Amino acid sequence: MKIGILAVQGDVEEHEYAVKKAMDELGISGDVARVKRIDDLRGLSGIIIPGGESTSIWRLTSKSNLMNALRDEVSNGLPAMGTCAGAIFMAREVKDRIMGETGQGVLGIMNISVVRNFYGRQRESFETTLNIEGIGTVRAVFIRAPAIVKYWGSAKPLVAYGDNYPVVIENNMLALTFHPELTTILVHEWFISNLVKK
Amino acid sequence: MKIGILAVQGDVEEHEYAVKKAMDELGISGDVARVKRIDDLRGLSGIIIPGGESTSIWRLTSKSNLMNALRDEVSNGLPAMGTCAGAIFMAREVKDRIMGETGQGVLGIMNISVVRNFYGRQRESFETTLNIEGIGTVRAVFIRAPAIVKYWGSAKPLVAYGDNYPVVIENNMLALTFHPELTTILVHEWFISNLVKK
Amino acid sequence: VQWPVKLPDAVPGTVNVKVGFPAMLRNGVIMDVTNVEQAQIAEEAGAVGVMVLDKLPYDVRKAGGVARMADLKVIEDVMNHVTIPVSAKVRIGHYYEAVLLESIGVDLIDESEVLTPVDEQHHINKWMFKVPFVNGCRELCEALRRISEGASMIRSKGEAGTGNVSEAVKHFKLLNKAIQELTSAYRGGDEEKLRDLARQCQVPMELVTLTARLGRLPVITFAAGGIATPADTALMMWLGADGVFVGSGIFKSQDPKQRAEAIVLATAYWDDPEAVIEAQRMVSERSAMMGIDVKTLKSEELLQTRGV
Amino acid sequence: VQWPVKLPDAVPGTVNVKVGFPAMLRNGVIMDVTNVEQAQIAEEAGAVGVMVLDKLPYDVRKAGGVARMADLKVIEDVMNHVTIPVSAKVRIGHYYEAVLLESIGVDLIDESEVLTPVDEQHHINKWMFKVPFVNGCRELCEALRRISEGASMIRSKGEAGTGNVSEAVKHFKLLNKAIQELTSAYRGGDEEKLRDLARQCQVPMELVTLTARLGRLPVITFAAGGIATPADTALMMWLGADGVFVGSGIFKSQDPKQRAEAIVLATAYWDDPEAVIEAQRMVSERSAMMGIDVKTLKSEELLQTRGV
Repeated sequence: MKIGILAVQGDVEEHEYAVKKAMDELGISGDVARVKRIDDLRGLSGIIIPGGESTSIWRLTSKSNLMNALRDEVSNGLPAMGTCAGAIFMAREVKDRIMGETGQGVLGIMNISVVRNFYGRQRESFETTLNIEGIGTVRAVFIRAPAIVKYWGSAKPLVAYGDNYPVVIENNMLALTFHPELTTILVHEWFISNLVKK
Repeated sequence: MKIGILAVQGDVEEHEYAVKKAMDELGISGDVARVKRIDDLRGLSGIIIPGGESTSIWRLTSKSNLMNALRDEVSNGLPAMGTCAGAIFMAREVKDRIMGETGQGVLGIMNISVVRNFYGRQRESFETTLNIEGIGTVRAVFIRAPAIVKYWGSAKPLVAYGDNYPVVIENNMLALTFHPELTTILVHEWFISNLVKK
Repeated sequence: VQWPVKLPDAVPGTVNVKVGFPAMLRNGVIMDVTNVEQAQIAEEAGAVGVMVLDKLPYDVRKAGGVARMADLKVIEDVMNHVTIPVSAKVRIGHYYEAVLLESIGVDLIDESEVLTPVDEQHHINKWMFKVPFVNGCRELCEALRRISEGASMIRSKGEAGTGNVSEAVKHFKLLNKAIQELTSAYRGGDEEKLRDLARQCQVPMELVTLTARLGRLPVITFAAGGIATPADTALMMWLGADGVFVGSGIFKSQDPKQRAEAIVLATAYWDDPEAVIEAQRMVSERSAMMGIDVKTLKSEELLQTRGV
Repeated sequence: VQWPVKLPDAVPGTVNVKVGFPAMLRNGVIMDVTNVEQAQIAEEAGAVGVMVLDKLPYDVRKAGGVARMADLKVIEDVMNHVTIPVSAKVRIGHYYEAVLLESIGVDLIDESEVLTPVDEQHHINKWMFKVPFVNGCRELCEALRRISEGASMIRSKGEAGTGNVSEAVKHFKLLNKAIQELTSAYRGGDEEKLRDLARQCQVPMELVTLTARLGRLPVITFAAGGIATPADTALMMWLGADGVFVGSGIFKSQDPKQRAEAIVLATAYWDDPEAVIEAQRMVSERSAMMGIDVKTLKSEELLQTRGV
C-alpha cells in the first residue's frame, strides 16, 4: 500500500519517519510517497497533511489545483489525516483569534470549526499529556496550535482538552491540532490499521 | 589520385584521416588536398564536403564564388560526398524545422528535400547502429543532424531510419545526415572504390 | 491582548516545543523585512516567516555605525499585520534585547552576526528563554557550541549582504564533510575520534554522539547569506539545507515581488528542474541586486567572523 | 516545442556525441553576445556559435560585483533567432545553473572563470550531463583535470576582458611544450615520466597515455582571452589552436560588424597571409577596444587564477 504525504512545505520527514515505523510495528510492507503535484495522487491508499505554514502551503498549491484534486479524492473515500495546519485545511469554518476573518480558501471537508492560534503565539506553545480514546496516552505537543471549538454532523471528538477538542474524526477523515509525529507513532498506527486498512 | 576536402570550416582532419586510412586499406597510393579557393579544384578525382556550420561555410565561400565553380565541377562528373552540413548543401529543397523558410542559397544538385535540425538541438543528438546496403553495419553519430525526408528522380536511399533516409545516392553524388568519419572508414572505402574509381 | 490561561500541567518552552517549531518551517523561506509593507509582500509570496530588522544587511554594510535591534513598535506592527511567524535579530550577547523580544511575544529570535555585538566572548545563554533561538555557523564546531548554549535552530552564516552565495556553499560543504566523518567514525565504533572532536569543539560528549548517530545536526538547519536567485536557493537545497533565509537578495532588487515568489517556488520544488526554470523565468539578472565579490572585502568588513 | 521522440536504441549524450560536436566547430569563431541583435550580427559575420552572457568580460571587470549566469529569457530569445549553436556560461561549481541550461536545451555550457565562482574547491562533475561542457586552462595539468571531470572541449583562459592576447600566447606555448615532452617520453618508452606526470596532475594514467599517444589534447582546443585583431587570431591558429573564442574584442570595439567578419575570415584562412591582410584592412586600430596591460592588474583582479 502507498500512503501519501502532502510534501510542498512543512515537517514531512517526521511524518515519513512515523509512517515507516508504524508499518514495521504492524508488520506490513508499504511505501511512503511525497505528494507535490496532481499525478502523485495516483495509487494512494491514504494521505496525511502535515504541520507547517498553512498560508504558504495554500499559496504553493493554488497555482497547480492540487487542492481541488485532493478535495475530490478525499470526498470519494481517500482516508486523510491532518495535523495542525492540516486541521485548518479540513475545517469548514475558520476564524482567526486576533484579526477576525482572513480571506483564505479552505479544503472545507469536515464539519468542524477551527480558531487559529487559539493559544497565542509560539511563546504560548506547550506540551501536555492526552489520553485519546482508542489510541492510548500520548505526549502532545501544541505548536502555534489552532483549536477545534465546535463540531457537528457525523464528526466525533476522540478527546477533550479544556473546552475544545484536539482530535476529531469523521468517517475517513481525522483532524488533530497537535503534532503526534514529534513524540509518538501510536496515532499513525491507529490511522493505518483503522482508516486505511478498511 | 587526389581527393579534395572542402576545408574552409568544419571537421576536416577527421575526414583527411579517414581517407588516408581507407586508401591504405585498399592499398592505393594517393593524396588528400585541402580545398579553400577555386584553383584547389584542379586535378581532383573526388570531393568531400565535411560536417560544420553550414551558414558560416556558405558565408566564407560566397565571396570567392567557390560554390559556383564547385557546382559546375560536380554537375559535370566530379564525384562528391556530403555529410550533415554537406547534405544540406547538396539538397534542392531545404526547410527548417522551427523557423520555416530560411533565406540561404544552396548548391542544390540532388533530388532530395532536407529538413534542418530534424531531431532537435545538440541535446537530442544521438548515436545508433545502421545497416547500410552494400557498405555494412556502422555505428552512426547524428549531431544536430538534418533529415532527408523525400527523394525523387534518380536518387536512391541506401538505408531507412524511422521515416527518413540518412543515406541517399544519385549517380556520382552521395549524401549522408550522420558523421561516419568519427567512428568508421567503411563509407570512405566504399566512396573511393565505387564512386571515384569508376 | 490576553491569551487563554494554560491548564496546570502544560509546560511551555520545553526542548520539544522549541525544537519542534522550526520543523514546521521546512522547505520554507524566511525573508528579511524592515516594515509592514515588505512583510505583507513576503506573506503573499508564500514565505513561512519574516525577519524584522532596522536595515537590510546590505545597508548595514554600507552605513557602518552600530546596528541594533529593530524598533519594538515596528516589530509589533508586523506581528499585527501578518499571520506567519515573526522573528527578529538581537546583538550577540545582548541579553536584554532578547528579554524584550520574548516579552512582546516574538516567535523566533536570531542572535545574529549582522548586528554589532556587545560582547566578544560570550553568547547569550539561551536555555533561560521559552522562545526558540537561531544562530549562524561556519562549521560544525560552531554549530554544536551554539546548540549546547540552547540554540534550537541553526543557519549557515554565509557572508550576509553580498548577494554572493559562495560562502554559504563553502559552509555547507564543510558541515556535510565533518558530519560524514563523524558518522563513519561512529559506525566504525571509533570512540576516540568522537572524544577528540568533543574536546576540540568543547561540547559535551552526548551531543557529538547524537549528531554522529543521526548523521545530521540534531536541529533544523537553514541556508543563509548571499542567496539572490532561484538557482541559488535550489543549489542550497540540493546541498541539504532544510530551508533558506533570504536577506537583501529580495528587497534590494528591482523586482522584489516576483523574486520573492520565485524563490519560494524554487525552494519548495527544488528537486524539480521544470519548476525551477519556471521560477528562474520570473526574474531577470538586470534587476538582481548588485552583489559584492567576497574577495574584495577587507577582513574586518567580514561579518562572519563575529561571535566565537 | 516537441522534438520527435527517439527510437529505442538511440543513446543520447555519449562521449562521442559530446566530443564529436566541437569537432564541427573547427576553424570557427564563437563570439560573446549579450542580446539578440549582437547574436544576429555574429551569425551574419559567419560565426560558428555564440556565447550568451549578462555582461561582456570587459564590463564584468569594470562593474565588479557578482557575475552570474545570463537570464534564461535572453538565452531563449537568442536560441529562437539564430541557427548556429548557442552556448552560455555558468559560475564555477554551480551545479544548478547547469541543470537549468540543459533543461532549456543549450548546445554548449562553459563553466567559466569569468563569472564569480560559488565553489573554490570543486568544479561541477560534468559526466552527469548530456550537453557538452567547455573549460578554460592555463597549462596541461589543468586541462587534463577538467577532461577527467567530463569536459568535452578545452580553451585557453588567457586573461579575459583585456584585449591583450599575451596570456593566451603564454598558455598555448606552455601547453605545446608539455605535450611535446610527453610524446617524446612516450616514444622513449619512459613510462615513469608518464606516471610522475599522472601523479602530479592527479589524473588517471590512461588519460596521460592517450594524450602522449595522440601528441595533442584528446579534445578540441580553442584559443580564448584577449583576442582583438585578425593578426591575433591568425597568430593563435598558427600556434595550433583549433578555433577561437572572441570576448569583448568585438563588441567593445567601434567597428563590431567589420571586426566580426575580419576575424572570421582570418581564422578560417589563417595560413594564407593574403587573406589575413585583407582581413586586417577591414579594421582599424583607432576603433579597437582600449586594452589593458596585464602587468597593471593586481593579482586579485586576475580572472585566470579562479578554479583549481
